[in-house]
Amino acid sequence: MSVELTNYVTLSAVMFFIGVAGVIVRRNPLIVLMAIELMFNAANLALVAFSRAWVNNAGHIFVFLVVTVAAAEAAIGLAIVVAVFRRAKNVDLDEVAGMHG
Amino acid sequence: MNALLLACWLLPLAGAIVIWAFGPQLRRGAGPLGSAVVFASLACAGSLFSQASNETGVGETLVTWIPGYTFGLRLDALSLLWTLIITGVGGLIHVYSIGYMWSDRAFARFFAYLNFFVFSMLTLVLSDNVVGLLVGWGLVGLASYFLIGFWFYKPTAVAAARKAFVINVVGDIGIMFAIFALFASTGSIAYADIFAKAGTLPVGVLIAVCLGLFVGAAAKSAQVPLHTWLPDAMEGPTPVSALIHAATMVTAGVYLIARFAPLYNLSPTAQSIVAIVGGITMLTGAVLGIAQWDIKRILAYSTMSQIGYMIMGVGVGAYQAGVLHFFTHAFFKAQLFLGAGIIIHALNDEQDVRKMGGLYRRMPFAFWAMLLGTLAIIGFPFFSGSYSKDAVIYGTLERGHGILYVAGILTAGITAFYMFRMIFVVFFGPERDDVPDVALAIPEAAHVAHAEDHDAAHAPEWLMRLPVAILMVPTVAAGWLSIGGNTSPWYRYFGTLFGTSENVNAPPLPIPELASQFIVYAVVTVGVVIAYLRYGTPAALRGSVERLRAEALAMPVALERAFWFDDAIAFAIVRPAQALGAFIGRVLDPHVIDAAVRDIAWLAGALGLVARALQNGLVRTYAFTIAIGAACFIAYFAFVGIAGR
Amino acid sequence: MIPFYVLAVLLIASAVFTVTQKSPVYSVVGLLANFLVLAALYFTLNAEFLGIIQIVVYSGAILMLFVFVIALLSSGIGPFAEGPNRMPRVAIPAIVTTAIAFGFLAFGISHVPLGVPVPHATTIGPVGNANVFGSVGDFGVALFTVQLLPFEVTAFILMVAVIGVVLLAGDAAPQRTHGSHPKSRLKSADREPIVKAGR
Amino acid sequence: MIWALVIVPIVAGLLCYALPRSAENAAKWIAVGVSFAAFLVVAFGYGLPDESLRWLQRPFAANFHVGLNGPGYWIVLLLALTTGCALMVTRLPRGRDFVAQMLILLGAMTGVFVARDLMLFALFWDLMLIPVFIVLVAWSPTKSSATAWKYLIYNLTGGLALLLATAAFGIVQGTTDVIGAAPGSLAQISPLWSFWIFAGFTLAFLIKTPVFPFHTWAPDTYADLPAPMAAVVSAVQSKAGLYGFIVVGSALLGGPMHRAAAAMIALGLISLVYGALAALAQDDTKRIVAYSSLSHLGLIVLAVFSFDPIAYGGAVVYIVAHGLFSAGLFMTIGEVELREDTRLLSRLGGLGARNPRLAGGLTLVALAALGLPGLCGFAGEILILTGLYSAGLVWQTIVALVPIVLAAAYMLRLFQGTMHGPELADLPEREDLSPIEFLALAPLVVAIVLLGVNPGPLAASAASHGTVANAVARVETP
Repeated sequence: MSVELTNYVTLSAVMFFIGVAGVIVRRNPLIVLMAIELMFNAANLALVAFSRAWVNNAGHIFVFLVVTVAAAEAAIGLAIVVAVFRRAKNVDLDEVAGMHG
Repeated sequence: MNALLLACWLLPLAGAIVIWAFGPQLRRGAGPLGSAVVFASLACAGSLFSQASNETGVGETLVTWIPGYTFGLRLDALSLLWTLIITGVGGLIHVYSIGYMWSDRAFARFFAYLNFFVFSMLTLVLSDNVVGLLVGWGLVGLASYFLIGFWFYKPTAVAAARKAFVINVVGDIGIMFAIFALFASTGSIAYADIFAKAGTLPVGVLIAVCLGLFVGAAAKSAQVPLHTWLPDAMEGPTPVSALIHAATMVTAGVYLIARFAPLYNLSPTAQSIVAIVGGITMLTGAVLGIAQWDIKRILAYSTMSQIGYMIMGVGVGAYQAGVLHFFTHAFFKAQLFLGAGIIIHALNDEQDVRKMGGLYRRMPFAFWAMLLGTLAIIGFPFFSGSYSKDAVIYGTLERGHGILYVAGILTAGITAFYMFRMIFVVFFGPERDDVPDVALAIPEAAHVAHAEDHDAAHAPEWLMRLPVAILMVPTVAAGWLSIGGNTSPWYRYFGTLFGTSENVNAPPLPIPELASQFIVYAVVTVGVVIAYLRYGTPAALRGSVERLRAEALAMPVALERAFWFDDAIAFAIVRPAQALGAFIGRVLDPHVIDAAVRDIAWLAGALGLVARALQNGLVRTYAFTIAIGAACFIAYFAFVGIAGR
Repeated sequence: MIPFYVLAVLLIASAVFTVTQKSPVYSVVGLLANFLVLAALYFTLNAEFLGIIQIVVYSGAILMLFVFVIALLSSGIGPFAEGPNRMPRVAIPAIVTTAIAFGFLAFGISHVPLGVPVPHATTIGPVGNANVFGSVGDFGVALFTVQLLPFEVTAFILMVAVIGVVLLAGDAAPQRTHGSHPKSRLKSADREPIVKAGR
Repeated sequence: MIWALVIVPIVAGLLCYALPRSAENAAKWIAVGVSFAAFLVVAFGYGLPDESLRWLQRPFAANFHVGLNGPGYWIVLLLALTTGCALMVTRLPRGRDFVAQMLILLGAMTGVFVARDLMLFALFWDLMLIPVFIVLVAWSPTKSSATAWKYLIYNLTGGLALLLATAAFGIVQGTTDVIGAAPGSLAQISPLWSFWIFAGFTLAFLIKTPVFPFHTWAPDTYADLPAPMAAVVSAVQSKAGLYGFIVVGSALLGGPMHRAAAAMIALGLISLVYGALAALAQDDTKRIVAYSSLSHLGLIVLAVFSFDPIAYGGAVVYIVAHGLFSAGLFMTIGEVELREDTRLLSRLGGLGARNPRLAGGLTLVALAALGLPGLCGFAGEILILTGLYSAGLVWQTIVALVPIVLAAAYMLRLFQGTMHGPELADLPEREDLSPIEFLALAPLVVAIVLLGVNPGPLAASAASHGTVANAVARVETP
């Protein structure tokens, strides 16, 4: 019995939803950002697994792009956290509700 | 243009408009003016007598609505007869009204209405088509409405007027239905076209048309069960009762059926229904006449009963007999009402016969007028009523309606009884006008006085007596026209206008006409004798107060409630309609249909609230929303992916 | 087969550890572990270049950025109270939703044949060989020939990110140096570290 | 000249605002003059040549095209007459502003009935909502704008459907300049498109008429509108939907119109009976009239969907007739309300003794409304029902006869309840109609009688117009 693509994809899904739960539940913006990184990486895992299964390196290129975007996202996200903290002296996400409708 | 015909038709309308517009200026001049135009109209009709007294008569086309919907006038033998009665008797009643309404505040308005009524009635009978007839039909209903509700400050009068109008509209829609069926089958509304194509109509259409027309006739002519407005209509002034609710308008149903004789002749089924309803009405009216205390209501029920005779007569196909009864009835019933009006007027609007009594000495003229009318209505030999009534009764037998024949004879007996009961109670015995109401078991508020409208001035007495005196002549003699059977002037006047009914060749008759007449006389005599024994003997007259009180208290409920017709109509139709209307107007519309729309608006608002709750600015909420959306996508593709294979 | 399951358990455990820790520092440690395990998984999938990238970019650069920010925010300027986490109100629906979504996804995954079994790392070629699937050479050729446009777009994205960060983080400097606004000065009692170790 | 009929009242209405606020009477008489001038122009202007200006070329051709003929002619005539009469009896606070809104309404509604281009029709359709909305807000007796919003939302929903359907029609057909176009000059529309286009038009027309179950805005609106405007709105604005059915539905979309006939006849019958029953139980006199309108207009819906030439003639007669008597009813009820400060039947009674002229006016218009033979209501009713029966709709005809009895009952209740019975002591004693108010009613009364005696020319002109022949022809070759 060998490892099948299904196993990789399922693993990816589990990790992705752990990230989702983290984003929704946590109030610390740093941890929320980390959960987002988890989701990125879950997606990457699935891409790599598909790429390997069908022997096509387009998936690798895609992962490369995702990594880049993730880096950019982390940089901007953290910059926002810092900026919000400067303004509000607080970075509890439940207290930051400036976008409410 | 036939100027005489137009003048005959339009003069009363002109009178009505002038009197209505210039009433305040005319003051009492409205009475003579109104009477004059009606007599002028009579003169016009009379001068056309020789031209018009045949089947084709004289005609005039007036306006065209659409092809086939052309309106015009036609004066032929049948409409001429009605025209003469309307303008002749109507004119006399106009004169009488001058005296009767002399002291009323709205004297001029009354004559405007009366003239308008005459115009409407002429429209009805002069029209050469069904829609014109319906126009007249509706307008006389309106005139009747105005005149019943003439004293519009009396709630009872207002209610009676409304009832009369609404029931008459029921009749109108019956005629309307007949018009639609006729127009759809013949492409025209003119009598001439319709009768020309009568033979080609399918049986179903024929019956539908005849019954539709009869619904109209029944409503207008107070046939069971649409009769309940007629007794209430006595809320109007007495001349109105005489003119509209006795002599002319209520007999329009007879005119309608006689006019459509060519159709009815082709449909024995419809004829039988008409005759049976007429018979039931005849008997019902007579029985209810026994139980009335209001002198005008006694006469109203007798009218209903007599119209039952007429309808029965034209229903079985004895058109000449039925129309003859209309002819004689117009005189003697007008006579009776006008006589009653004299009494009512003299007693300051007292109408309850229990409060009268002994008036023979005070008012001999009224007594003789009433007595002649009564003898005529009960069919006393050689009085006008006897000829027409015998002809109707024998006509039923001739055409094979044995049960109706017996009912007719029975009704004649009952009529004799209650009419003489009235005569004895009103004119003989002690005067009871100062006996307290309680002693006679008269309920309170049974009569509403309207003395406020009378000022001290009284009209000269001859104004009211003259028309009655003139009416006495035809009351006695009108029936003589039919002496001689099929060769009499009456029968020759109509010629073959009514065509021939299929029932004419009925089986041989069990008894000859003369024998039948004697049977009727015998039954009538029995009725008179019973009335005498109950009300007219010296002993009965002496104890009349106690006797009337006991009778009033012992009156059977069925008679007192007039066989519950009013209650049944209220229970079955009026109240459900009102309840449904209230339900729709106050519950269904505002709280269901409107609410459904409001719920849509509320739903939009609620959705907005939900959406707004999501827009709370918390990252977590947005993330959650995205997660839910993603979950939905995932679910969709998970299932589609499976279903797609 | 066995290495896959070991790595999978480690991956999930480190991910759960990351999102459940109260202190961001612990979370960073959990995330580091997660990334390393993921890199190992990439190696098993013949994606050696990506495994390296994973370690260098994520573990080396991005996690460092997180640590710097944690240090910056907890350097005593203001409170960064964690506070009660309102777990019962949010966690249950969130976890239910994610569980349902995961259920659907797993349902879909299990019902769709995803094709071939994934061969073991050694079946195609040895690690490090150029022009073999997943190798640096293979990757580089693809990146600079067929996929050149996405590569350039990546550069553009990074540039935008740099500009954005500068704009976002650079504006408050004068306010801090002057300190003219009385409210902007905080009492020392308010000064708490953002990271409360040991909680 | 036809454009002047549209523009002059609107401009005059706007200019009224330039008058000083206190110049109520001046504004009123200017407006009366404008209305009757418009009436005279229309009366002598039958068949004036059409006037057209290019408007749009893409995505479809649309023109500022107006004409004065066909059924629209009679409605415009009615509109000018009722507006003039209603303005004469106007006595309201802030009279200048009200008169201005009435004039704008006159212009906008004229536009609806003279438009020969569907796009223009839709434009005026929405324009005529605005004055009513403003009046409902500003002269609301309850100081609440709920009714105004209800009116606007209902009618704008219809207006939107109308606009979409018009646009779709234009795209499919290439032009919207089609009202009154000769039969056969238009391309066939595919059934799917024609269904949706017809559905859009129908929604708009049903709401505007109104027909059950889209009618609930109408009683509220009529009850809250000041009597003069209620008279005009009920007399003419409610006819826009029926007019639309005749000139747009029958003439242009015969196929779907014919397929929808059974459902529409059912709705018409329900409206007919429903309105009559609801009118039986109302206490508010204006609401009685509003529900009676629902009933009467249901009858016209029946006529339109029977596709019978006689019924079409009857429909046009009844459209005008209903305009005359409903305007008369609202005006007389308004007079009663002005005098007695109430319009509830339970608080009214016995006014006839002191107000014979008012009683006479109310009686006559009520009689016309209940279909008294010889007056205009009867003429329309009997032509419609004759056509209905001739078209083979026998049972529908029988059902449609019943509300005639109900109409007698509720109309008698209306005018007996106000005019008859004992005089009530707690009602203020005001004077009878002034000569001017009497004069304002007189043209309506004369028209009611004339139309009742001889509707022939009107019915004939309606029948001779292209739309009717068109509609009937289309049915024969579906």
